[in-house]
Amino acid sequence: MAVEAAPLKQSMNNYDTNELVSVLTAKLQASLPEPWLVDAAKIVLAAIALAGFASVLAMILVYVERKVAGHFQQRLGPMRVGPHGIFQPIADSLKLLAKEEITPRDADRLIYNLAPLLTFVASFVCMGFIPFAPNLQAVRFNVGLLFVLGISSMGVLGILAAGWSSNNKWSLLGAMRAGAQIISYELSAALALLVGVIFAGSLDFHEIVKSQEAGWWIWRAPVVGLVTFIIYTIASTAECNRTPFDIVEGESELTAGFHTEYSSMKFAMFFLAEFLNVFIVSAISATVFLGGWMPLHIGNWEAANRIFDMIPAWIWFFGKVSALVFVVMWFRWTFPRLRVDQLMRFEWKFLMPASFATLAVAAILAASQTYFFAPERPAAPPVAPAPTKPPILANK
Amino acid sequence: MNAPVPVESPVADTYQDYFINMGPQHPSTHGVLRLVVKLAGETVLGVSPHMGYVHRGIEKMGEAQTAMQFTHLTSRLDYLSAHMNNWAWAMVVEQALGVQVPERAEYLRVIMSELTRISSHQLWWGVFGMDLGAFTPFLYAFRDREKVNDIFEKTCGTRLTMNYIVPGGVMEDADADFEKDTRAFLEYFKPLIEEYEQLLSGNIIVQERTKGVAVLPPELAKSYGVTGPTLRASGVDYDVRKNHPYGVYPRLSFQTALATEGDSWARYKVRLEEMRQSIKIISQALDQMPKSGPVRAKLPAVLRIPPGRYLSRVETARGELAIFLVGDGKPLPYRVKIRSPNFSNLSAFPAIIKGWRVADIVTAMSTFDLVIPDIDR
Amino acid sequence: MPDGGFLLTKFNDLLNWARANSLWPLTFGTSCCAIEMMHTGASRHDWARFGFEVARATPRQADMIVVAGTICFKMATRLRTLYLQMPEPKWVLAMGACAVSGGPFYYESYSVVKGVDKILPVDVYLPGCPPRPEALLHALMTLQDKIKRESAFKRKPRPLPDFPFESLPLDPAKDYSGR
Amino acid sequence: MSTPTPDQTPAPPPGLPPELEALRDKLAAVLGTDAVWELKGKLPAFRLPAKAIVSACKTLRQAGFDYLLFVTAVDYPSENRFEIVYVAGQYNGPDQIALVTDIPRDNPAVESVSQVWDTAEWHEREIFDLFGIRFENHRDLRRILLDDTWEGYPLRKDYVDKVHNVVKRPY
Repeated sequence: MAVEAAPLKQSMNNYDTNELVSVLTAKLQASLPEPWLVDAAKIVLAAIALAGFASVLAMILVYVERKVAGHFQQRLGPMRVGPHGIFQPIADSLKLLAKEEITPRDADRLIYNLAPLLTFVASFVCMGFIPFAPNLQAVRFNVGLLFVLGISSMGVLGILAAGWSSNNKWSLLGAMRAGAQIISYELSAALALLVGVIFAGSLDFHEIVKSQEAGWWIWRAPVVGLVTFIIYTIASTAECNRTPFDIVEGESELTAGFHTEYSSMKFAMFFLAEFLNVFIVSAISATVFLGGWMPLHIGNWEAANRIFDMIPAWIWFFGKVSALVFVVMWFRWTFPRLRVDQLMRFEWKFLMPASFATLAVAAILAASQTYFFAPERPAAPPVAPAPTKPPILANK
Repeated sequence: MNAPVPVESPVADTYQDYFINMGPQHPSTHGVLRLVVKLAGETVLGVSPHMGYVHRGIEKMGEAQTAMQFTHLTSRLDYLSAHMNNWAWAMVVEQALGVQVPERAEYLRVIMSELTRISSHQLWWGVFGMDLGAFTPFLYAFRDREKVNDIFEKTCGTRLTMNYIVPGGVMEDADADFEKDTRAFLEYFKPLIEEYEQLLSGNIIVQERTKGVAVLPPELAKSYGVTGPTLRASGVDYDVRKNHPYGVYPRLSFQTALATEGDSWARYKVRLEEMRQSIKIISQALDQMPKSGPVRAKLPAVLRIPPGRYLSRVETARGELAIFLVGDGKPLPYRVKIRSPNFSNLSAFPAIIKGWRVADIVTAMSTFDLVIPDIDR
Repeated sequence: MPDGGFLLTKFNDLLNWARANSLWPLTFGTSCCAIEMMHTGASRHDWARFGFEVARATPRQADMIVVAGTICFKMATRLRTLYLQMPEPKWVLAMGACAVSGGPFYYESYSVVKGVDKILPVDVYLPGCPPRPEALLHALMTLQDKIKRESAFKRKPRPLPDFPFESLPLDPAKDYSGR
Repeated sequence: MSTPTPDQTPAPPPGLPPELEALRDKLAAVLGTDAVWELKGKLPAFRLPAKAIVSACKTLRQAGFDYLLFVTAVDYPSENRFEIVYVAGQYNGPDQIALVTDIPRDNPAVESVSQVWDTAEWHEREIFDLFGIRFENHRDLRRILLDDTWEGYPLRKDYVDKVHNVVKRPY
């Protein structure tokens, strides 16, 4: 689990976070005697950094959601709380912190308190796997994608536990709906990601991004890339309960779905977990289909690639993710809600066959290497040799 | 594709059914109506509405207030069609006293009522979108509703509970630029209905959730005394403005919006069509209105209601409102009975929702467009 | 800074500032005033600017109840349970003449509670039938000032006025069906 | 029907306007002998004994009056009687007619017409709730508007409410 720098070509781009990590490890080695202490310190540091980043990110997403919703609906979002309402999320979370904790009398106390943790931890752990920049990645796992899929389906347990344990008919209905919906949409989401993996050739996020060096999968794989991207967007919106699939906490039907009985801090955890899910899902989609932090390279057209390299990698990453998050928010404020049985029918009768079909086509394409800028045909060794490029002079 | 689950299907008895309270405080009951729903899993086995949470005893108060004082209570009955309620009360008192209302007042009454009908359907359309889960239509509808409120505010002084139509005519003459504003609003709002169509009707999810849901057969509707757009969506051509013409409606030409399927989608379409018809009525009324003239008939200081029974029937945005007045010669009415459209419309609701799902209760009820204080009086 | 000096010294002020600026109303409208409340939530008089935007449907996550409309005896007991279900720092805004004193139904009506303060401890009274959206915004701002003035920690829950109509339990012996 | 005809003075008119004349003859033939025509005020009505109500309503329904506006009761404490008014209209015709019947005030009970029109079920429940008039073989006669634990029937003229502080108007 140690954060270490993979030997990357210098030419990838010149804003490399390599030095940052090596300087840090050097300083730690100097101060701490045993090597395992160094690793422990690094893990703790990484965890703190991620925790801070996650909560700040959730607050930003809450603020952006309310502002976007406001402007969609021809009204200004929060304005009075700071310049342009910037401190609104701070006020919200502080208030939620100071609220009275209520546990319903005959709720199943243990599970009732455990449930929000479950959902929050599930989405928080996935944060660790997302490659923000060439080596700014908390955990580099060679089966990263599979692990993330496993963890994110853990979130359902939290919702089911919350709904069932809070002894309220509305939340029970919401929880049962959540269980059915997320498990079935998990299926087509996984199939869609599988297509990305077939082209990239590896489950590790880092490899997936590196394999898109010659171009992003979305347009490199002829038609299949785009279709899978669409399927994945639909399935992922359903997975994190966003309209048009938010039957889990449909405000107008079940008063507040599974978190009807949750008050202050516990409700805040559900609230933040939902927004983190949105971020994670769009991050995975960006990584697999839009080439995570990989600048837009068009095959071997050097001039363009060189210009795109100027922008640092993490800006690329956050640009793509915020675009996808905006699309998910866009869904929320335009679409009404589907009914439970229509939602299930849509998934089982339409989305799953579609994703199987794209998977088959993708397998054929990948096997026969017929996608744009595929590595040269004779070179069929497993590891495609990286196209040679003249070394870029250090920071010109 | 949208067929209700046959209630007696084996699914029903494998689940043990349980009761759920769409209680007095529920986001989609638009007020304080409690629906005790018997569920088998998600399928509805039966609904029994419980009312009276906002029963204010208006009929009892009617026996203690003179004819002029009671006007302000009628506009608080169905506050989304305030003008029409006032008109019903004014008409019953005029019928009792045999008073002739001046020409200009009649036209003002028609224009005000049709404007209220448009604003009521706007609010219904916004809240219908919100019940389906899309929040944006709610704000679009209220942006346009503000424009109608501005017109009302200039002439009647208030935005919602107008006491403008009083026995004998109309309280005050219309505002100086009333005509200009109304025409401007008509021009502004005519293309917007197309935008409403695109925003919600064109949406496949809306169609999927409303087509074929909670069908109200015409025979059942007639037997339950359903009136208004809900009835016209089931194919029965009954509109008080046509069947029992009152005011200057015979001089205005308009069609009643009709549909035949009788499901939520038909009710949705009928109301949008009614908005277009109201625009036509207003523009005609504005042209034919005499530019000046008295707006109120001379009335004696104390209105003694002659003994006997009187009945007035008006088409509000939700159906037919009839006020039954029994007088005994004294200034205070002896008995006032208000036949509210929502009361009968709601009575037909439990019969048509069997076999559908929880989400369909919300959709069907918002296409019934209920206003709860009108049910409880 | 628009909200009067952002650098709050004591933590008490900070907490009050946070509570004031993110009051989440419980959607509770019985009659005409509910329409005016919706108008306040809509685009022209937008209350999301003040941070009230998230209107929660469950009492558990709401901070304040805007009692908009007439409260009858049958509804009074339900309203009381709603109030009791809300987590502690909670406020009540009586909107409209009906909630303040029974309004037009003060005389001659047998089933209207003459004012919500007979059921709940009310913080801000807002007269008007129905009050204009600007008036509601003004009332909400006065509620915010009230929150900013009170001390965040020494805040005791307000006592409930005694209301004799705890909904009397239906005694099984009596046959209500009138058959 | 509801625009006031000019010659209609409140006192019982010597000659009926033509359309009321036609309505009266048509319905008198249909309803049979015990229906007495009565026109107090503007709403034409037929007075019937209590037990003939259900059969009269059935014949009315066949005669095309398929729309029952409402059922209501008027309390006359001085004459110790309740007057129950059924107003029926047509969905595709202009006519409207009221059927009126009297029942004693001490234990008021009358046959329910909810078999003829379903809408009568809720209207009769409301009358039972506010007046205390019982309707025989009604599907489920219980209070509709008031709380189940409410004593007394508010809409009666002699209703005195000590529990809920009813404030009388000072003037």
